[in-house]
Amino acid sequence: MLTALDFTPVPKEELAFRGQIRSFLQEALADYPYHQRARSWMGSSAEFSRKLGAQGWLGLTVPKEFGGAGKGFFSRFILAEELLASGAPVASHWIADRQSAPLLLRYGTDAQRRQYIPKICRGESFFCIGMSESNSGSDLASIRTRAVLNDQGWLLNGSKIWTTNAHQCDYMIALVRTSGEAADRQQGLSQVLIDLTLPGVTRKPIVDLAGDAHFSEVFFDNVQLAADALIGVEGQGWDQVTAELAFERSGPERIYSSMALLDCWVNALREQHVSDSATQALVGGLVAEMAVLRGLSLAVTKKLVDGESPAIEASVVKDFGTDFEQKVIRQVSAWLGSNPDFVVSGDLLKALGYLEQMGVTFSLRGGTREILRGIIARGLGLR
Amino acid sequence: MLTALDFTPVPKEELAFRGQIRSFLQEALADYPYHQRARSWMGSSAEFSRKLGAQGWLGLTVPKEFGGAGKGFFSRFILAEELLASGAPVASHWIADRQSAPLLLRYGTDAQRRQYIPKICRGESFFCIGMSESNSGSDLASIRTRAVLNDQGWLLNGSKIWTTNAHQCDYMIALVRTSGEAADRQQGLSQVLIDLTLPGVTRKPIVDLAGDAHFSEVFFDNVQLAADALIGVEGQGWDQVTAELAFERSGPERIYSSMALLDCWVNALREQHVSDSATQALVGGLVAEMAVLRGLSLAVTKKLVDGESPAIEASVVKDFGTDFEQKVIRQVSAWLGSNPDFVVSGDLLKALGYLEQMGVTFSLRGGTREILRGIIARGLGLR
Amino acid sequence: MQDSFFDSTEKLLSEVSSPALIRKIEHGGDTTAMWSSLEASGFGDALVPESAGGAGLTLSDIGSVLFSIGRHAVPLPFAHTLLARAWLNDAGLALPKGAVTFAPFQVDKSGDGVTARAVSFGKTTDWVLAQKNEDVWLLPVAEASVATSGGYGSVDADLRWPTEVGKRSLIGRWSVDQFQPLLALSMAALIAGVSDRVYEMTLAYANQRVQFGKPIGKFQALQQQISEMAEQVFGARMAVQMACQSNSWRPLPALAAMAKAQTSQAVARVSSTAHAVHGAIGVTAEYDLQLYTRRLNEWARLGGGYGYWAHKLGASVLQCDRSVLDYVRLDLFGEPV
Amino acid sequence: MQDSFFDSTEKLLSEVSSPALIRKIEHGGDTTAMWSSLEASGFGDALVPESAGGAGLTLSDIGSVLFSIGRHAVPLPFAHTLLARAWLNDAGLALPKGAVTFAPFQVDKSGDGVTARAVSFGKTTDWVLAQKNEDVWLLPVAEASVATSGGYGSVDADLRWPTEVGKRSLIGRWSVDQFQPLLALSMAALIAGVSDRVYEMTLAYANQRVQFGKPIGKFQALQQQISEMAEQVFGARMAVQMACQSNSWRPLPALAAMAKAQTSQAVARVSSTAHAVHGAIGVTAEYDLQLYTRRLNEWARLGGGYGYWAHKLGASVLQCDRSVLDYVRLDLFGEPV
Repeated sequence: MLTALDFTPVPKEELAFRGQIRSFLQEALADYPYHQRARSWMGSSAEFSRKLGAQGWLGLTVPKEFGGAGKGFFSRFILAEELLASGAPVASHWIADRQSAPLLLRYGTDAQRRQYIPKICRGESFFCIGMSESNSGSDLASIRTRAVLNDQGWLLNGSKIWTTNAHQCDYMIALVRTSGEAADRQQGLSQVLIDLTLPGVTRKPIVDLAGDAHFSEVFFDNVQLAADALIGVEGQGWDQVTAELAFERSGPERIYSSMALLDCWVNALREQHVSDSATQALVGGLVAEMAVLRGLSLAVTKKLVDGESPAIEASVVKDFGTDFEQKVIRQVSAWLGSNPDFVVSGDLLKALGYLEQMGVTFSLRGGTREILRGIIARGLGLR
Repeated sequence: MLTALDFTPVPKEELAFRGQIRSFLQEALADYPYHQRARSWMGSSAEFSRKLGAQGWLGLTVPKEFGGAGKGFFSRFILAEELLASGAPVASHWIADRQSAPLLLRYGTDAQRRQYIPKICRGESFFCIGMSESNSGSDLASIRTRAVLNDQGWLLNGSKIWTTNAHQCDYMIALVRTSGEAADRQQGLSQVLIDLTLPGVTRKPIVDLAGDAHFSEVFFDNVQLAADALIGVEGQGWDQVTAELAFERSGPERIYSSMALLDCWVNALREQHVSDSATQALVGGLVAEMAVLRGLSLAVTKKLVDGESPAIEASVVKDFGTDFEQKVIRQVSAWLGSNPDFVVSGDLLKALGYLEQMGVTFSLRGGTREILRGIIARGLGLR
Repeated sequence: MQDSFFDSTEKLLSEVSSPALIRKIEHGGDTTAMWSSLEASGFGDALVPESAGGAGLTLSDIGSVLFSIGRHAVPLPFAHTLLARAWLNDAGLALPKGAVTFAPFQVDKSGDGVTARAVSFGKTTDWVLAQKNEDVWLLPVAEASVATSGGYGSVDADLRWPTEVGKRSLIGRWSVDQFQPLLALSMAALIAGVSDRVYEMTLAYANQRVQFGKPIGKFQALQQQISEMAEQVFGARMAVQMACQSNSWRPLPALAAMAKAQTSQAVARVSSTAHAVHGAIGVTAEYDLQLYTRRLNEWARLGGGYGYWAHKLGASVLQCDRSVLDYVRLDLFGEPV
Repeated sequence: MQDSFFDSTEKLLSEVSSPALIRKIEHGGDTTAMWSSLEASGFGDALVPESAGGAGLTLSDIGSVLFSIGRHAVPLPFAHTLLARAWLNDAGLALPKGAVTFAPFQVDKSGDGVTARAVSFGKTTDWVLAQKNEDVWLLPVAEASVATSGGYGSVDADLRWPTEVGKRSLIGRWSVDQFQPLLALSMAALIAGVSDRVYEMTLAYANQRVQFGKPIGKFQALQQQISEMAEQVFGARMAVQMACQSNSWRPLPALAAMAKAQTSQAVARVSSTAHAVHGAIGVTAEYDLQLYTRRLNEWARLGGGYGYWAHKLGASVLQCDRSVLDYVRLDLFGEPV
C-alpha cells in the first residue's frame, strides 16, 4: 500500500557534480531566451545532445561496460534538474537516455544492449516510444498495431500517434500486439524495437497549437523487422511498459516545465521593485510548493537507489507536480491580469503565451490526471 | 436538454414588497448578532415563524382559499432573499412553507389540502421531510422503511435520519416503501404524511459539530397511520420527490448561507479602512459571483412563473451557489490568515468558526456535489 | 441572447470568421476582406444614434451580437469598434474608416512618440483609441511600428508611433479611464462567447469520443468536470447579459467590472476542462479547439484580468455603506432602495 | 517519521488525548491530568540542553513527536511548549511549570494592561510568551481574564492582563519576531499531523461505507478526490520534515514560513474531501472526525495563514538575486552554492 514519502537530502558526495553541469550549461546556453527555455524538455537540438554525450552525461546511470557513466540515481536527478531548470533543449536524447536505455538494460538481450546502448550514450542514437494509437488515447490496452512472426522475423503493420519526436529519431520502441485480439486487452502485447529508416515506415510530424512539431504520427506498412526486434518476453509488453512508466514519471521533469516562466517573472518583479504583499505571497506560495515537490521527488529517487520500483509514488509526484507546473502558468497570467499597467518584456509574454497554450498537455503526457489518480487510488487500496 | 439561462430582472410591480419585509425584519431582528445570523435557514424560532405567519408571509404562493397569500414566485423570491440575507431564524416553518405546502397542493387530496395547508400558513403546523435512512445516505432508492396497508390504514415501521428539525415539527412527509423490495429501487416507494405525536414515534435529536441539533433521527415502531396518510399515488413517491426537489433546489437559500459572515467581514474592513488592492479584489470577486448567481436564480424563478419545472437548472444554481457559499467562508478565513495582526470582533470569529464547521454540509444537504453534477450531466445528455 | 440579431450574426460569422480564415489572419493574412464583410453586416454603427447615421441601438439590444462575435473568435476588434464608434460620436468626433481598438493601459508618451503595449487586436486593427492620464489619442496603425506581443497565433501587439504622428493624433483631454470600462465590457462579451463555443465543442466531443469501450462522457470524473464547466459558461453568459443592461450605448462601470472579473475567472476551468476532455487532439494545429482556447487565455488577462476588475468592484463595495445584498441589488441590478 | 519516538508518542497520545478526553477539554474540562501525562512522556524538555536538565535533542530528532501531537489533536499547547522551553532556556530564563503558548500577533500594551487576542490554546495553556515590537512578556493565564475567541469547541482565547501583571511579566527586550517562526513551525507540524489523521479516517471510511451497492471508494469521483487529498497530506508531511531540518532546537525562519504556508494551503482540500467522503455522519458531535477537522480549519489561519507566510517567504525570494531553483536548493535545502 502507498504510504507517505520521507525526506532525504541529496547525499553530500553527490553535490559537487552540479558545479560541472552548471559551468557547461552557462556556456552552452548563453543568450538562450526564456521563451525558448520555456519549451523545457520539448525543445530539441541534436547538437546540444551530442555535446552532452561528449561530456559523458548521457546514460549517466548506465554501467560503464555499455558506454555509460555508471553513476547513481542522485547524480541523474541532479543532471536532470539542472537541464530542466535551465530549459536546455534535451528532447533529442531525453527518451533514449531516460527510458529506452534503462529498458534495454533491464529487458534487452546482451546483444541488444551492446548494439544500441553505447550509441545512446554517445548521442548518436535517438529513440522514441510508440504507445498511443489514433483510436486508443489513454486506453493503451486497446492497441491494434500488430507484429506477426514470419520466417524473417516480425512483420509490422499499423500506426502510432503522439509519438514524441519520432520524426527526428532513429529508433522507436513500440508496444504492439503480437498475439490475441483487441478484446484480450493487456494480454498479447509486446515491445518491439523499430529502425525508423526501414522500408514501409512513414513519419508525419504533427504541428501543435504553438506551431511546433513535438509529436509525430508513424505508419507501418508491411515493415519487416528482424527476429531480434523483440524486447523482453513476447506477450509481456504491458508489464514491461508499466515498469518503464515508473522511470518516466519519477523525475524532476514533472516539476520544472514552467521554470523558465517563473524565473523570468521573478526577475521582472525584482527589476521593477515590486514588493506588495500579494505579489510576495504569490511568489512564496509557488516556491513553497516547489520545495515540497523537490522533497517528494528526492524521496522517490531514494527509493530507486534502494532498488524499489516506486511507480505509484512517482504518480503522486507527477500528478502533484503537474498541478504545480500549471499553477505557475495560471498565476503568472493572473498576476499580469491584476496589473495591466505593468510592462513586461516580449520574452516573458512569449514564454507565457507558449506555456498557456502548451501547459494543457502537461496533464496529458505520460497519463492524464484521471489515469494517474486512478493509479494512486489503486495504490491506496480503493480499487 | 439543459441550456443557458437568460437574464430576467425582478418585475417592477414586485419591487415594493421588499420594503415591507425589511421594516418588519429590522424590528424583529434588532440586535440579533452575526454569529446567530450565520445559522441562516438552520436557525429556528417558532415565535418568529408565527410572527411571519401573522404578516401573511407563510404560504405566500398558496391560493387564498387555502389560507395563503396567492402571490407569485417573484414575491416568494424577494421574501426568501430578505429572510436569508438577514439570517432570520426561519427553520421552524421553512420546509412546511417551501416544500410541504406546494407538495400538498400538487399531490394532496382536497381534504388533505384543507386539513394541513391553512395551519402551515398560520405558522401552526411545522413539517419535516423524511428521506435518508441510516444505511442509505445519498442513495434514496435503497429506502427500507415500510408502510403496509391494513384495515385501519398504513402500518409504519422503520426509521429516518438526518431529518431537518424533526424534533420540533408536528408532521413529517416521508418517502417509504409501500410495495416491492429494496431490490426494486425506485419502484414501490410512496409519500406518507405522519403525525409525529402518534404512538410509536420516537424522535432523537442529533447534536452536530457546532453543538446545535438541526437534525433528528426518527424511529417508527408499529405506527398506525390512517388510510388518508398517503400523499399522491401509491408507488409514485419517487417521481413526486424528484419534482419536489426542483422547488427545494431553486431558491436563494443556495446563495446566501454565508451572507452574515460576508457582511460582518465587509463591515470590519470598512471600519478599519482596509483598502489594499488584494483585499478589494477578494471582496469584488465575491460580489461579482454573487451577482451572477442572483441572476441565475432569478432566471430559474422566471421558469417557475412560466409554469416550467426547472429541476436541472435549479441544480446548476445550487451547485454553483454552494461553491460560492463555501468560497466566502474559505476566503474570509484565508484573509484573516493573511492578516494575523488584524483584530476582529468575537462575533465575526464565532460566525466564521460556525461556518467553517457547518459549511461542509452545504454541499451535502439537498444532494451532494457528485449527485448534483450527475443530474446536470444527465441534463446535458452525457448519461 | 437567442434573438434575431444573434441568429443573423451567427449566420454571418460562421462564414466570415471560419476557422480557416482565422488561421490565415493569425499568420499575418490580410484583414481587408473580413473587415468588409463585418461592415456589411450593418452592425458596425449599431450603437451610433440614428441622427448620426447609425442604428441607434442600446447596449442591451446588441449584447447577443457581441456574444456571437466572441463565439466565432473574430480576429479583428469588431466588438471594440462598435463601442469605440459610439464613444467617438459622443465626443463629437468624426468616425474613422476601419477597425478601432482601445488602449487604456501601458500607454506612454515619451520624447520620441507614443507607445502602446500589449494592445488587444493590435495587429489587426486600423486605429487605436489610447489614453494616458487625461490625454486621448486616436492613432493610425498604418503609421505605427508593430511588434507581436503575445505567443504563437496572437493578434496582440506592441505599437509605437513617431512624435509627429503622436502629436497629430491627440484628439483632446478627457477625464481618466474613458476606455477601461468599454474595453472590459467588450472583452467580457468575447470571453463569454468563446467560452460558450468551447463548451459546445467539448460536450459534442465527450459524447462522440470512445475510450475504454464507451463514450468518454460516460466517465464520472469527466461528467463532473463538464457539469462544472457548464456552470461557469452559463455564469459568464449571465454576467455579460447583466453588464449589457443599459438604456444607452454605454455600460455601467461597475457592471463592466463585474463582467470582466467573472468571465476572466471562469477561463481557467473552461480551458482546462476543454483540453482535458479533448486530450491530445485538442492541441494540434489542425483541430479547431485551440483557435478558441488561445483567445480565452489571452482575453482573460488583456484589458485587466480578474484581479484588476475584482479590485475595482471591491473598492466600490468598500467605499459605500450598504449591505452586500443591497450593493448587488442597487448598484448592479439597478433596483430601487 | 516512523521512528521510535513516533511510536512511543503515538502509544501515549492515543490514550492521553483520546476523543473522549478532547471533548471534555473542549467543553472546559480540567487540563491538569492531561498535562501531567504529557509531561510524564519526558518529551517536555526534549529540546532543552542536557546541561540544563533536558534531553538535548535537535528539532530534526523530534519532528515525528510534533507530528504525532498533531495526529491526536492534543488540545494543549504541548508542541509549542517544547519550543518555548528551548527559547526560554536559550534566553537564560527559568522554565515555568506548565504549558506555554506563543502570542506573536495581536498583542497590545495599553494603559491598563496587556491584551493578547486569538491566542492559540489560550484556554488551555498556563503561560503565554507574547511579543509586541521588542517587548517580550511571559504572562500567567491564571491571572488573565479569558474569553473564547473561536467557534464551538475552540480552545483559543482572547486574554487580558491587568497592568501590574503586565509589568511584572515583562521579561525583557528582544529583536522583533522571536516567536513567529516558532509558532509557525509548531502549527505546521500540528496541521500535517492532524491532516494525516483525517486522511487515515477518510480512507478507511471510503473502503467501508456502502452506497448504491458498492463501497463509496469505488466511485471514480471520490477516488479522484481522495488521491488528491493523499498528495496534499504527503506534501504537508514532507514540508514539516523539511522544516524540522536543523542541527539545533531552532527552525530556520524560511523553512518555518514554507511549512506553515504549505500545510495551511492544504487544509481546505483535506477538510472538504474528508467531509465529502463522510457525508452527514461526519458532522455529528458523536463522530470523531469533527474533532480533527475543526482543528484543521482553525490552525490554518492561526499564527498566520497561507497568505501571511507565503508573503514572508516570497519577500525573501524577491530580495535575493538567485534563480528560483537556487533559492530552493540553498535557502531551503541547505545545499552549497
